[in-house]
Amino acid sequence: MSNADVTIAQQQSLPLGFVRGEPVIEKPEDLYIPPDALELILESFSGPMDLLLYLIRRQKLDIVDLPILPITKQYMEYVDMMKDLKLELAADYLVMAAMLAEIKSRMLLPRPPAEDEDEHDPRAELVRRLQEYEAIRQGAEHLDGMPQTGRDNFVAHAQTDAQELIEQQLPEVTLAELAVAFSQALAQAKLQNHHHVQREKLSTRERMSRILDLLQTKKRLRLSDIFEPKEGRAGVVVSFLAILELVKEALVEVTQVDAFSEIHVTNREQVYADSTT
Amino acid sequence: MQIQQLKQAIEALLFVAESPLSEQQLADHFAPENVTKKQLKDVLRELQSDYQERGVQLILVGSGYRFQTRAELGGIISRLWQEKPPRYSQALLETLALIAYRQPITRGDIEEIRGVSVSSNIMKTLQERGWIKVVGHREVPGRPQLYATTNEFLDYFSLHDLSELPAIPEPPERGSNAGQTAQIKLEITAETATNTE
Amino acid sequence: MQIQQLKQAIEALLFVAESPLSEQQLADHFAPENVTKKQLKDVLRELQSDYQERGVQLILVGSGYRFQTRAELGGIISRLWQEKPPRYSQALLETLALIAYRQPITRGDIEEIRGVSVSSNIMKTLQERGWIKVVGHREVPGRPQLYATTNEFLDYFSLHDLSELPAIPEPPERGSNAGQTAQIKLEITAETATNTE
Repeated sequence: MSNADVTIAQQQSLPLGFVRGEPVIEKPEDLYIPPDALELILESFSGPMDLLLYLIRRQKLDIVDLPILPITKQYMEYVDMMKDLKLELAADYLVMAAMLAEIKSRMLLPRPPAEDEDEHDPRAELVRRLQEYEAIRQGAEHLDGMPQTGRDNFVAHAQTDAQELIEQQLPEVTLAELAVAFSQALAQAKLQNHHHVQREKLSTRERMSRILDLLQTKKRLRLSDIFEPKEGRAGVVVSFLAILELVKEALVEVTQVDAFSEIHVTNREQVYADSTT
Repeated sequence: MQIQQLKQAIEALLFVAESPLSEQQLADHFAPENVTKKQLKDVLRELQSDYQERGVQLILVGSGYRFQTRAELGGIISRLWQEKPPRYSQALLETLALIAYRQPITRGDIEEIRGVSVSSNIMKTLQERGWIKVVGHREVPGRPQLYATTNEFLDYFSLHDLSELPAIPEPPERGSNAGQTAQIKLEITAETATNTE
Repeated sequence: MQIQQLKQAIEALLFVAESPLSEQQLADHFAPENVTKKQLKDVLRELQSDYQERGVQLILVGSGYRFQTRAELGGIISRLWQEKPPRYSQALLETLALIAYRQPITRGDIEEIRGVSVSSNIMKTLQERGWIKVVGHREVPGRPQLYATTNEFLDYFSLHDLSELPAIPEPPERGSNAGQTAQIKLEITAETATNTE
């Protein structure tokens, strides 16, 4: 499209439409417009309101004084062109055409003199819509003119090797969860009648673990190594009970070479291993 | 934590985060260091002033703070890429403007004002860009969906909130229904307020 | 092109480019503005010095210049991507609980109480975590390993010893009585034994 076909709007605030982002306005009607260009111009209206607004603006008229008769005539000419070009949007334009025709006919009818003109001006609703549409067109222009990300400004990023420092997080468990899990496990056991749980002091079980653990590194322990004086009488009792329990469960052996000699605690595994060699 | 180190850390974070970081997100991030909101605000203000005259600037957009290039440099920078940024059609811009300025709004409202049916493509594009979302239904027959803009919309246009949109004339009131229109406007403000959280 | 504008543009470019930009790439980019290599070098040196003490720095890597975060900030920054810790399965928790409250215990014992087999993965996970270890074997056919909790287990749960393990919540259908509950704290296993008999 050359400048001979279209010119840039000079004083009119609203162009006919946008073609390839450029505001475009129609030449006087007697100027020949190639059909291709005409189609482009007509397509560039974003709708009947856009066209209507253009026609009003072209006549440098205020929306409020909507000159319904000439505007309807001009509007119909454009819609006819669109129909000739078989533009898909024609349907929406026809709705507007019907509305204009209706307003026009109501304005031509004689009005009873008593009626309040402001209240019943058949153009009022259309004027309101045109005003709102004009405001929104302004909003659209604002949006188009505002700095846009990816067009005018770009998000700034720096590189980092911090990702390598992300630690593998281990699941967290609370004591309360542990206790609940234990009671749930026991609830399971309750459902299975054949299970039998012995009554015993927890601290004894812990001491059993500790003694077995010690026996992993030292093959034999002196009984005196197991008793920690700083734990006091209670501690000694727990350790003693633990040893008895371990013996009972056949996990350790207690040996004494001579009367009154050092008593040793040996891992049954060790005994087993020794006896097989 | 030293203020100088905090400043470096915030600066670095804003440059590596995938999306803008809000004050709250930063506060959460620095919770282990007991950084106060006041300290954060001070550092952010300092950073904004440090970058005032630089090629990148610290901007508060809808979803938080981010560094972005100066708008004036757009032309020079976009040479980096072969592809031209998309240009949006007049129809799309009008639809977006209606949702932005008159939210929450139904598709029917948009069609009434624009005098033309809204193409599904436009609504799809706007939703895919993450600029608009459904925030509810109008309690009228058919319960049409109400659309509003998102934080991503604000981010895209480098806006912190909708009040920063350039002003346009208020919608003209319907002659006889003036009271009702005012009522609707009130509801709208309440609705959008809850949507911005 | 003003040197100040060139500096802003180069800064912005380096912050938006997907990969480092070499001097040659920058020279090509600014060919339309007739920027000399000397000017480029000067600007790059200036930028490097501007960012010396900042949270991000301008670094020359193999393929060119890029902004990257200060090495010292790695720890703080990595939190951005730190995921929430996963959760252990119920099976694992019950296994751990049985080992804690009933140690030393064999896998067979655990299976008998829970009524299902204990997966090797669970035992492996608990051992890798350092919470359980093998403390011996029971001298029965097959010589099954006896498991116990470790000091790391006590440390993790901030326990001085196992007697500090919490009392077992009573199964609801048992109907509790308060006096007994006090007793439970002292003799945990005694209580649980009553519960399961």
